Amino acid sequence: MQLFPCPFCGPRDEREFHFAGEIGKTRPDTTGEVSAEDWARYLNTQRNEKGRVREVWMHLTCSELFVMERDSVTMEVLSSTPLREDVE
Amino acid sequence: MARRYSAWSLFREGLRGHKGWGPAWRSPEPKKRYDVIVIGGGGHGLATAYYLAKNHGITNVAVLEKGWLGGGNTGRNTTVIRSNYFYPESVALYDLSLRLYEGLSKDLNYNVMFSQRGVTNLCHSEPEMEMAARLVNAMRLNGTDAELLDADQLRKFIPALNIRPDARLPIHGAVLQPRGGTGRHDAVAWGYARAADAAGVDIIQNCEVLDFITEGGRCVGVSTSRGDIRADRIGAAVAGHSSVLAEKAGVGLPITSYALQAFVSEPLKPVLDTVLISPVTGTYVSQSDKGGLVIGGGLDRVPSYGQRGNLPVQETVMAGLTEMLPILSKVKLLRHWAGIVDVTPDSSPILGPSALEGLYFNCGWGTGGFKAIPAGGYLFAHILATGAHHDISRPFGADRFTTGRLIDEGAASGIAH
Amino acid sequence: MRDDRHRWTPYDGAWSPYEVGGIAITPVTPERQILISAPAVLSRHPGAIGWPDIATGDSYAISLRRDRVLLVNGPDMAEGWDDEIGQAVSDVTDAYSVFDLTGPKALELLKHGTEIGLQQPSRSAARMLFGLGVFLYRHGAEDRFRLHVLRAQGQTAWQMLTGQAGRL
Amino acid sequence: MTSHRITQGGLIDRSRPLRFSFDGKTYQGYEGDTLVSALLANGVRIMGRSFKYHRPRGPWGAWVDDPNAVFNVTLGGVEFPNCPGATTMLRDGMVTRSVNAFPSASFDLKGGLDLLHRWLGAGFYYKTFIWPDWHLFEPMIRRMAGLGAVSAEVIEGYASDQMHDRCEVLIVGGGAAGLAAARAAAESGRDVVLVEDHDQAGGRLYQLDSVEGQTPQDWVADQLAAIEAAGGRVMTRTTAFGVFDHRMVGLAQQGPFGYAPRLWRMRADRIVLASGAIDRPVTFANNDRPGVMSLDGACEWLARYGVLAGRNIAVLSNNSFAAPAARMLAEAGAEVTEIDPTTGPIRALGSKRLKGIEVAGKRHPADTILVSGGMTPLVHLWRHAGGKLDWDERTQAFLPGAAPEGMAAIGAANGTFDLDQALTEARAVARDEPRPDRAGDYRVKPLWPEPGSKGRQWIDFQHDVTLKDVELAARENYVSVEHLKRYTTLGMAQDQGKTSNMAGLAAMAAIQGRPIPEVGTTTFRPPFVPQPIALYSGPHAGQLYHPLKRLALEPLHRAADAALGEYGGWLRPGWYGSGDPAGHVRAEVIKARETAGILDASPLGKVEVMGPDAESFVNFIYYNTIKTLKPGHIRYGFMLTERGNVMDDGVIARLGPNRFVISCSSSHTDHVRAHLEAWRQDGNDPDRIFIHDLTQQWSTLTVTGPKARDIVAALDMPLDLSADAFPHMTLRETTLNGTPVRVARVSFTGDLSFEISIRSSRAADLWQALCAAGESVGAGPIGIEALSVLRAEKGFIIIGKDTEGETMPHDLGFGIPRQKKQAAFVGDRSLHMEVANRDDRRQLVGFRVDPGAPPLPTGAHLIGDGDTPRSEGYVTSSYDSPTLGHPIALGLLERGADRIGERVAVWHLGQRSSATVCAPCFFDPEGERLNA
Repeated sequence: MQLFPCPFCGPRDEREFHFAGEIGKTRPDTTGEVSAEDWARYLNTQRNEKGRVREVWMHLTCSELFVMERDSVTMEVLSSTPLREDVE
Repeated sequence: MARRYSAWSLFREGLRGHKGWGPAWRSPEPKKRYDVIVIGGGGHGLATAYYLAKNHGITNVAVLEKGWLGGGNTGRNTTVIRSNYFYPESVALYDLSLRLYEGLSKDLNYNVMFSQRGVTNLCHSEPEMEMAARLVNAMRLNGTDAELLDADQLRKFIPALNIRPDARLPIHGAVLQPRGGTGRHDAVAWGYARAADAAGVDIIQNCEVLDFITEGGRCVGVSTSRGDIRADRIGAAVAGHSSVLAEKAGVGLPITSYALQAFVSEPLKPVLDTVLISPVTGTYVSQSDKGGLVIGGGLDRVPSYGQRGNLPVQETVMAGLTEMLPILSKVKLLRHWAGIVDVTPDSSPILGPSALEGLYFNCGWGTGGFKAIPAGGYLFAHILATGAHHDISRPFGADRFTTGRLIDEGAASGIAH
Repeated sequence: MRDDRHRWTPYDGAWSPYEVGGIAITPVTPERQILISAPAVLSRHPGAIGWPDIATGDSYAISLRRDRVLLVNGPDMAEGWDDEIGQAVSDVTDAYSVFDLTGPKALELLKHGTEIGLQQPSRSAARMLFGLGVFLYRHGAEDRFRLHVLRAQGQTAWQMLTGQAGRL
Repeated sequence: MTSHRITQGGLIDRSRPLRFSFDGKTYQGYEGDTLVSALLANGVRIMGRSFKYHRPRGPWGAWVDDPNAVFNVTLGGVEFPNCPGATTMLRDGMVTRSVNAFPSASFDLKGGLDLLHRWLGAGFYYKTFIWPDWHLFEPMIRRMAGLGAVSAEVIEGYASDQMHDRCEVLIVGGGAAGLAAARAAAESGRDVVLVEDHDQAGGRLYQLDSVEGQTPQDWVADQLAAIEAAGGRVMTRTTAFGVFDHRMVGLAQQGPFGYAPRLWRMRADRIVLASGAIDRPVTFANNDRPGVMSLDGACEWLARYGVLAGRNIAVLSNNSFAAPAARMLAEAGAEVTEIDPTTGPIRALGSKRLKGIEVAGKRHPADTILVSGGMTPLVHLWRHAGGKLDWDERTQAFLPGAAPEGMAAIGAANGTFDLDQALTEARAVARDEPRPDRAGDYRVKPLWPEPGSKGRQWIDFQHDVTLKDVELAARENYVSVEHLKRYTTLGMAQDQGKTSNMAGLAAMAAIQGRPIPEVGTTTFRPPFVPQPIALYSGPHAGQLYHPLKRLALEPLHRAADAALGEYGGWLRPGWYGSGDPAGHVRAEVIKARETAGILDASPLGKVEVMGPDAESFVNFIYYNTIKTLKPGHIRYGFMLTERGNVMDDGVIARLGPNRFVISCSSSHTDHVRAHLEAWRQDGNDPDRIFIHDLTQQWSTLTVTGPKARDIVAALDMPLDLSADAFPHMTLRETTLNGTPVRVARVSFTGDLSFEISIRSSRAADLWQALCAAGESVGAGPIGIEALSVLRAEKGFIIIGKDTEGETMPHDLGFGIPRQKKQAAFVGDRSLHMEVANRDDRRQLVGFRVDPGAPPLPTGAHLIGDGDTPRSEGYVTSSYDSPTLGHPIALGLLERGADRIGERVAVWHLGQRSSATVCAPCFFDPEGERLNA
């Protein structure tokens, strides 16, 4: 049972969290032309790194969306920062 | 040296202290060049090598395994074999596998103990029964076997089921695929390895692929912990580690790796004579020939490459099990473990060429790779031998993520992979 | 079509206080619970209660999120989007059932439901307990814990808490 | 009797005799005995049979290292399978039976199988049973396999409580090292928890005369008192069974026999492993005979239980622990001969009854052979946590090497086998001081299986794996240690290889001429000792397993004779009345069409979106254009996934310029809320959008039917209910007796409907008022089942029932936003992928059947008319419509929208029928009743 640090709430039981996806996916501007390949890349691409990963998680009890950096092999959590940039 | 397995050869060898058995497979030194390299000595990789030899006459083949044969998900899964799928593409794929399994022991001359004791998917409500009818009809229309059991039939079939009036999940019925069952997972890997080896395939253990060798934008070989090896075509069947390998080749795969746990109990006298699955609880269980209950459940919550168990998922799986079969709560678990499974957006596999010419992938089987080993090998061999898709494998190409033609069984029928 | 009315213990939402060695569980009915969400709402409610803070008095604010508090027994407020202050206001008095857990074994009871301790503070009172989303904090005393749980899960929370208390 | 109780000594309470039976015979033991010690005290040696050959088995070890003495135990009428006799405490009245033996362990009918052993070696089943078919042989093999039978009873209350806790230092093992470390850590101010799996801490200390000048009992008591005085906690009968991520240790705390252990999830800043070591067997001919036992086990039986393992004992040991052990046994009255096993081939003499031992051709009479092949540290938890192991030549053992973060090993678990050194090491580690090096007085000679030697030499006692099996595995190239384990089943018995793995891998090393560390170990997997499934499954069964949400009005529904059932995670009225559900549902449908039905729709989601960007946000979230929605108005729409598939449908109402209420499906509320939150914070300005889920603040009652307006009018709200003033798809905020209410004109039945929402604490008043008003016009409550029929008559879909994961909105007849909506919205681009443009998409249609034909089965497929039937779609909803007097059905059909009027073949479980495709609306297609 892992302890994940919510940037707002502090460390909590992993059961309070939901994996939202890898960091770094930018939604194409769909009001313009988006090629099928670009859209597919946005929908599907995964880096799925073995080792250090940066991911977006949601803390379900406070709904905070945040970026967690961790090691996907050792499960060590390296950092956790809010997704929004204007807060600490 | 006794090569062929039979009751007679066993009897004869028994009389002379089993001195006459030769190695099940050789341990050759890698050659510099092969027609085909298969990366990954799990079930899919070994089956691919076997069918390259058997179906296509290509025997100058190397299987490169970084550890020991069958040491990944092949040796870690819950051994369920079934083709109870909704979409025709899936049934075609998994029923090919099931049919190959039905003849596999004789084909390989190795008893893989495919035990067709049926796969039973429980329904706990009327809407689930309606979905079950939709599934049974789909399976039968798509050419595989399926029966819709009502609650009474089910109770007779599985006396240990929880039919108490206060059961949280009442039993309404089930989908039974009688031809489904379990196999001996290690034997599948070993049987394919032995047969492939006999056909001339080099199975090279403790040989890790470190990088790909490319020339003119084409993959022409691999550099390994045991030197460079070249080949015309290279196929990767490395399950949960596909992304890592793909990254070395500079290609992307829509895969997320998760730990999937499995459990085995102490050996018991026969108590359950089918593979029991509850899609609602996510728990499935069967009893091995040795008597141990083999139990599995859903993916871990956290993507990972850590081959370790996790208490919250263990609670979910076991709570589901005791809800289905409360008499088992007093039975003890001997061990639990995890494999790393490769999950695609639609939970269906990826078969076919990659963005790097000469390099092909067989991956994305997620939680259901074991049952697909014969078909995965059969089709991947076809692709590696001909450079083109087999009709059955074509819908599973990676191009489906661009066209959007996903094969999402979970969304269709609620049946988890 | 199954009639499962008898499979589920009837309930009427009026739980009688429950007491067993070292712990009392009592339903509480705050007069008003107001949810306020706004940027920097915490700076406008600087004493908002997190874990393991002790709320005192009848009226107080609980910190739930970076941008959300729950006002317990605060003033009546107009619901909706307050353009002037820039905040979203909703009356949730009827959305949450509230229980007090009191006594020397109350903390131990909570530890059955989640990984929690007085040495592990949190800026938010929101957490999972026995798999249910709750707001959990102390109220009025070192060993009095108050929890808010969604109304529709009040009966489940009650059964879990009293059942667990009975096993302590 | 060879083994017997001596008159004094041990930790048992001789004043409290306990009666029990084994295989039908009655015996007596004492409080403090284990099953094995009590049987040994009664001279019983044969306690079970081996798995494959049914060879007689006596106990090997006195602790977790015994693979042989396994019993089905009945107490209080409840039978527990496969209880490990060495660690199961004796209780008065226990009825125990050997497993895998009939009629008894001492005389087993299947004992003759041993004669066939030459054909039943490792992996024999892979080589045969291929012809004619495995299924012919399998049932017999399955019946032969397995140990105990599991009884059919469900044990009430057999469920494990769960406790979460944390500590600064968790010490695993309460032997000398563990106690010393716990005391030192506690006294230096640490929050310490010590777990010990025996009843009484002390490990092997009771084998000694004195510890640091005290008797073992006094020393142990002193340490325990000091630990507790310093604030430390001691948990006995508690096994640390696994180390999980982030230093979470799973602890199983035993209660009385028959109760499930409690699960502790103990988070420790630091884990100190003091789990001790076990004796290794020596591999020699017939080393599996009952009476060949662990030397250390025998010393434990003597020290803890006052049981002397034999009268004429041969001690076979390669290490320096043998001498004090032999002395101890001799002092207790046994005749002891020490034998050096390294001098030549060894063979046990006798079969069921041991007669002696032959070493290098020399015979020594003995009734008992006590064996010690060197100590094996118990490093399981170390490996769970990812710690490394190093081979140590001096101790001939794998010892903890590079440590996992926050973990240390001490004492015998660390290869520090000498007491004084273990104590020094334990205290140093506990105080974070440098630890002394391991060197000590312990001496051991290498002693490993010798390939090619004669006789049947057991490696795994329970699973009948012999040295020849290892040799066969090597011959067949199953040489990886994992292949060896899997091919021979070595190490897969109840003890999970604690007794067999070292010998097995050493044998493989010897066969291949490789050093032992090169062969390596197999993976150590949790649990450390077998644990009941109940330990993992947690306490929440029955109603508390996946608990349902409960309606505020449940008491009133019950009072109205509601049949309650699970619908989308809520316990809701399916219909009202007892008996004949179909009749009640039919009557409710007719009532709703003729007068009105009153439905508790409270679970419908009520998620408010507020803030300056609320409008653009919901416009982005919805497939449909929402920004043109005016306050007081309502729109039906879809939320899509980013892949363009329909995720949820429902209505959205605008309460003000910056305020919307999303009414999502009851079962999707949590999912929709998370979906909204994710988009709010990723790609939008979260300071300008706020989402409040107010579903449970409000209860919602729907009045639907031609008399709905009359019923609502009777509430006497200050509200003009006329169709002109209050048209379909609008919303009004008003009051009922001073309480604010929202009234929405939306319909899920196709009839005039009012949805009235009121705070949940006042819902009972509203319900009663509506029911009273309804009664006067013949209206009354209706349940979900009637609603399902009503909405299907109108052709309204239920997401997940009438849609599938691939369904896109244009499959449901809602294609306009896909073509026209300019603003970006979730899923937009996916609606123009190749798959979305296919002309064979499955589209929503209705089906009619011929007059007099029965309703189509839900789940039936629609098939083409080719030679081989191919599925072109399926029936998703089907009812015999009480309103229309004939069956109706909805379904998804390839190119359905273009096939209206076409006859299609229907296929269900092999039966064919036919139906006519029609538009998916059977009731009031013009919408007159809706807009009334």
